[in-house]
Amino acid sequence: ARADALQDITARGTLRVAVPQDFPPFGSVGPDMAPLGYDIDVAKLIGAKMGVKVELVPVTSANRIPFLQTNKVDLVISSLGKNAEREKVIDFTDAYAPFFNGVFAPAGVTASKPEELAGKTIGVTRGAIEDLELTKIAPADAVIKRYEDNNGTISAFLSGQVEVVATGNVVAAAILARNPPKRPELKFLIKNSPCFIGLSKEQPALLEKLNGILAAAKADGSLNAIAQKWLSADLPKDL
Amino acid sequence: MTYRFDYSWIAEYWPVILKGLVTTVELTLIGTLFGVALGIACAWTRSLGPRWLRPPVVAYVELIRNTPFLIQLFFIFFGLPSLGVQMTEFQAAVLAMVINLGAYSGEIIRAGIEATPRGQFEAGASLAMTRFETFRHVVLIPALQRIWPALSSQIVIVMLGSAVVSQIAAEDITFAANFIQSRTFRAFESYFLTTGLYLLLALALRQALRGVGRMLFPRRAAR
Amino acid sequence: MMTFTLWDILRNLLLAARWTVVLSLVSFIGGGLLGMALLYLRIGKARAGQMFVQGYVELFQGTPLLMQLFLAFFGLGLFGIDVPAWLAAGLALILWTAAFLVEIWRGCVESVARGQWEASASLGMGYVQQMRYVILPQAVRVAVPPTVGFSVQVVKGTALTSIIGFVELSKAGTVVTNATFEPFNVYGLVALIYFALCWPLSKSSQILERKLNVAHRNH
Amino acid sequence: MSLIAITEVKKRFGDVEVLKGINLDVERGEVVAIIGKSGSGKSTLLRCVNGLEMIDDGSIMVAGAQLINDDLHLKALRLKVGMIFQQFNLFPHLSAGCNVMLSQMVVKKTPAREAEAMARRMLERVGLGHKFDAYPDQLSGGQQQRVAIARALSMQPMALLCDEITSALDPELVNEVLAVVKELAADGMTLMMVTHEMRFAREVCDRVVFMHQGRVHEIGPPEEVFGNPRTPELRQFLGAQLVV
Amino acid sequence: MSLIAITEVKKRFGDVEVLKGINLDVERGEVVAIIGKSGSGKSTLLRCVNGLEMIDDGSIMVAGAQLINDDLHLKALRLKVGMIFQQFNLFPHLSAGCNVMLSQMVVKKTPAREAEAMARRMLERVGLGHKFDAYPDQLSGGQQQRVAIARALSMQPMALLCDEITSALDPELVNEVLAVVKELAADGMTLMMVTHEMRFAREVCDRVVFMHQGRVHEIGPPEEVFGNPRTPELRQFLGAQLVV
Ligand SMILES: Nc1ncnc2c1ncn2[C@@H]1O[C@H](COP(=O)(O)OP(=O)(O)OP(=O)(O)O)[C@@H](O)[C@H]1O
Ligand SMILES: Nc1ncnc2c1ncn2[C@@H]1O[C@H](COP(=O)(O)OP(=O)(O)OP(=O)(O)O)[C@@H](O)[C@H]1O
Ligand SMILES: [Mg+2]
Ligand SMILES: [Mg+2]
Repeated sequence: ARADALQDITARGTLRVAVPQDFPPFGSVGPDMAPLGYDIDVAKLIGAKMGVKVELVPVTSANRIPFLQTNKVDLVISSLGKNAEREKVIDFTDAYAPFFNGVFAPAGVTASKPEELAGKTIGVTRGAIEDLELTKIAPADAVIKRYEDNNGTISAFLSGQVEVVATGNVVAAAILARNPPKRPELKFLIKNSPCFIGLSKEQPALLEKLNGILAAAKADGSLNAIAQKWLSADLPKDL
Repeated sequence: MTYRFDYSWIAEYWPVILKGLVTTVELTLIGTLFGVALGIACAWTRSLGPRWLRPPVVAYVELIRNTPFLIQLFFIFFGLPSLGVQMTEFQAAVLAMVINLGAYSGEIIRAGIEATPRGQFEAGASLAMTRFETFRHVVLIPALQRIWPALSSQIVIVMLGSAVVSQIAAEDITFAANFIQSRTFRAFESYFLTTGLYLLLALALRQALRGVGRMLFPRRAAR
Repeated sequence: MMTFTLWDILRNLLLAARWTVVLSLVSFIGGGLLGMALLYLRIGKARAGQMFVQGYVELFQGTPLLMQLFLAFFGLGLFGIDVPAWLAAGLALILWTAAFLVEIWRGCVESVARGQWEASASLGMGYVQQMRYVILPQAVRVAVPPTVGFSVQVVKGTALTSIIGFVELSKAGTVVTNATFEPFNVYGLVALIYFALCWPLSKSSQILERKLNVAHRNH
Repeated sequence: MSLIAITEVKKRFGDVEVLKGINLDVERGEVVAIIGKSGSGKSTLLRCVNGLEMIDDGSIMVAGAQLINDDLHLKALRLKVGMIFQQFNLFPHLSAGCNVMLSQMVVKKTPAREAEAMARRMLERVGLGHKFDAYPDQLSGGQQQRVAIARALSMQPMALLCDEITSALDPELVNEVLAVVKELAADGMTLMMVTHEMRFAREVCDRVVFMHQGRVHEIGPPEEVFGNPRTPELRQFLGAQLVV
Repeated sequence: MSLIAITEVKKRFGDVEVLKGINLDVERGEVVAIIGKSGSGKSTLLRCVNGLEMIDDGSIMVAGAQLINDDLHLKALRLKVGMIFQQFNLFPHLSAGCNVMLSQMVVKKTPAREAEAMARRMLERVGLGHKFDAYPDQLSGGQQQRVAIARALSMQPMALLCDEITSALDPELVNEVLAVVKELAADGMTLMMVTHEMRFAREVCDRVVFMHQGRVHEIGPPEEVFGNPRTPELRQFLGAQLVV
């Protein structure tokens, strides 16, 4: 195991955080190409509470965990869901955002349950929770196309290369908000998989510190403000 | 170094790798076949074909040679659908490779054609062959022979360049590497293994092309 | 919430293209320097040096640049070396560029007539002096057009760094595509910017080749 | 009617007029030698007759048909008139046999079997029956030139144009090629040949044409042209030749 | 003591023994012509003396020092013996003057000013004083070869090796080069020259060496070798030469 990560961060004075830039509303870019979104605001919140500068590192779903493994970042705040495989290689804090994975498709497509995906082409982002879950539940003759990042997945859906996508409800909502040529509608939910902050294994000090910050932010409503800003909804009580 | 190499995942994931290998080989074979054919057509147009056809061919060649393969691929897969042209990722990948190799091999083959002695054209003509017949039966094979080494290198370069087709979810070797990496989090091992595969593939391809050369051109190159 | 005008798209792409240019320059200059060092070994007398460079070239020309980028990016991290995307990108591109340049340049050195070696030897020059005063000045002349021509490959090679997350022109293209849903326009513009960067290089390589060849015929 | 009728033919390259009005009729079965200094337009004349160069003025008729510059007419012309070059111009990637078969199959659509039979016959005729499978780079210059002759003959032309066909050969190989040409002449083939072999021209040809500065300067039977040259130009030209 | 002493020198390329035991002594100030058929090993012999090829057996002594294959000894040797090649091998990127200056400055560390003075003197000596700034591609073959001679002379060698230095020249340029060599000989320079110019060899040389199949087959003063060849090989060789 590495030396104490929390000390490193404090000594360095900067917190390196992996954030998405292809995953609205958690992370995307504005016309000035600066990252913005839920995850970015959470990263800034944590930085502020720790009293260090935040260095945002744009990552994709596929490479965010290798970023952490190879110590290119201190934290992954990148709408990361928790599952058994991931828990083997990294540690998670408490949840910081709600997230539902769903299967989406334009109005004309019937896919109200996994069985109805048979024969359909579904786009997902490689390595995302929905990839892992969908792979388990999809029927054998459903074709899953796995794209490198959400940009690819969204482009593939919008350009008609796939007829169905599996992604987060909020992502679909963000696409809808931009009034695209193809409108993704929710067909069914795959999993309720709230987002967690990922960090290197065996860093109890850092883990404790982060959980403390999150608990405080939940208590004082600052996390709820972020949720209101990006998801237009309150945080669920059970988060 | 604290990292321990772990290759235990191979037992579970080797079919993914095998499938990727097959896809890469298929892409390369089809891409090479049609790419070289397109290259021959371009070379013919530029050095012997009708004059009005030359500017569009020059434009095509220059455009392809001066933009990255990745962008060509994105343009075909994500861009063309907005014009109503829809294709699978495999088709898009093949098309991108054909277009790419077509431009490069066209330039290489043209050099071979232009090095053909004038006497060969005249001999063909004096035997009552048309310009095209002369090209097809007299000029082409020796021209290909002249530039075969350069063409072979270009084909290997295109094969290696095909690694980026995983970006549009074509399931080639690189896709396999990325896929395994996203499941096992064994980034280094999977990239290391697939890089080795590419190296072997490149060596094998070069040997194969040398063999094809020997088959197509049994005679040593004539001046 | 955010709307992109065509100008926004172009502006962002152009801003990102700066990184493409910087990365190209770094790769080309770094690759050139490394290539020279390798060339020194390759055409030197030590057998081990020659074999090393041959192996190096085989390795870097025989594997995809993309894989080299992945390995530089994720691989070095495992050895405890912290490699940011720009460093991994630069490093992989430099190694890759050097592998091609050293082969191009070796061909140029070997294209210098044998008689030049013999004449300079018979005047009492040592190996280093022959290289320095007789062979290299002639090889450089031959080397300029293909080297400039190869710089186009370097510029295009930088596009692959987008895949390890380096935000240059290609990456900006995908990001902007997702913010605008206009892939046709965005990738069209991206292609045009690359073309504007590369075409002058290709063209000048062709012109140089013609010029230097004509001059050469007088010898 | 003459087989080849050349009337007032003019040809210029850029500013230079290379043929300045050539008149020459070649009868069926006639053997005509064309001699003259380098640059006098000999090759250009032959190339015009074969349609490799387009004439600027005048007319060329072969077997009654006018030479017109379009693909169809050119093809018809070249089926009537074969040409053999100084540099052999064999196809390096094909064996001797295939060199002879190719144009038959491509142009005349002759079936492979027949084309092969013809190729064997023609190679036999030039004394190379045993070299059917040899490639050009395995043959001596003289053998290559004989294959070229067989190749031209396999198209069954009415006339053959030969442009210095022995000039690229080592001295000891010249005779084997000339012997073949001599036999062709004896068999009644119409021949127009540019040559520097004065002895051969004297022996084999029916008429000799002396070209000078783009014109037919003197013309007549060999005894006359060689024995009794009328113009000082011809005398000077013949004087410069070593063997007459 | 001889300036150049060649004893039992053998040299093989792969399986082929090209020099089969050469013995030859050249005295100070002597001019030796080497003649013989193509492939008889003449060039190889000269190249061995200059250390461009390593000998397999025997010894070569120049001015009393043994030829040993290491950089230091080779350099010392080449300072004593200059060589001039058939293909001139001027450095195309340097002017005539710089061609002559380069090795002085690089090898002997002569200051530029002195090297330049020497270069002007040497170019003057070969009749090219006015071509100091001309580049090789602006010079005729004969002029290039004379620059090559000046370049070799500028290193002040004790002997010059010349390998068919006029063979690549047009006939009208041969004499201007030979005239320079003749003058060198008259000035007392030691010369070993492979040549096909029999008349020149006869006129200028002290001794003629006839090489045949890797051996010194005959050797003697020119009158003897040319006038009274003792072996049939030499007689045949001389017979094949047009001008003796
Ligand atoms: N394609 C061409 N373009 C320009 N000038 C040409 C061309 N072909 C021939 N000429 C010129 O036309 C003149 C006649 O050439 P031609 O080859 O007919 O002479 P020739 O009598 O065959 O000479 P030779 O005995 O050297 O073959 C020459 O001055 C030549 O330079
Ligand atoms: N580097 C080499 N490798 C192999 N064989 C060689 C080499 N150099 C020369 N030879 C062979 O050695 C033999 C003698 O060559 P050399 O050049 O000394 O002959 P030469 O007498 O100078 O002939 P020429 O008059 O043609 O110059 C030839 O058969 C030649 O093919
Ligand atoms: Mg001619
Ligand atoms: Mg020699």
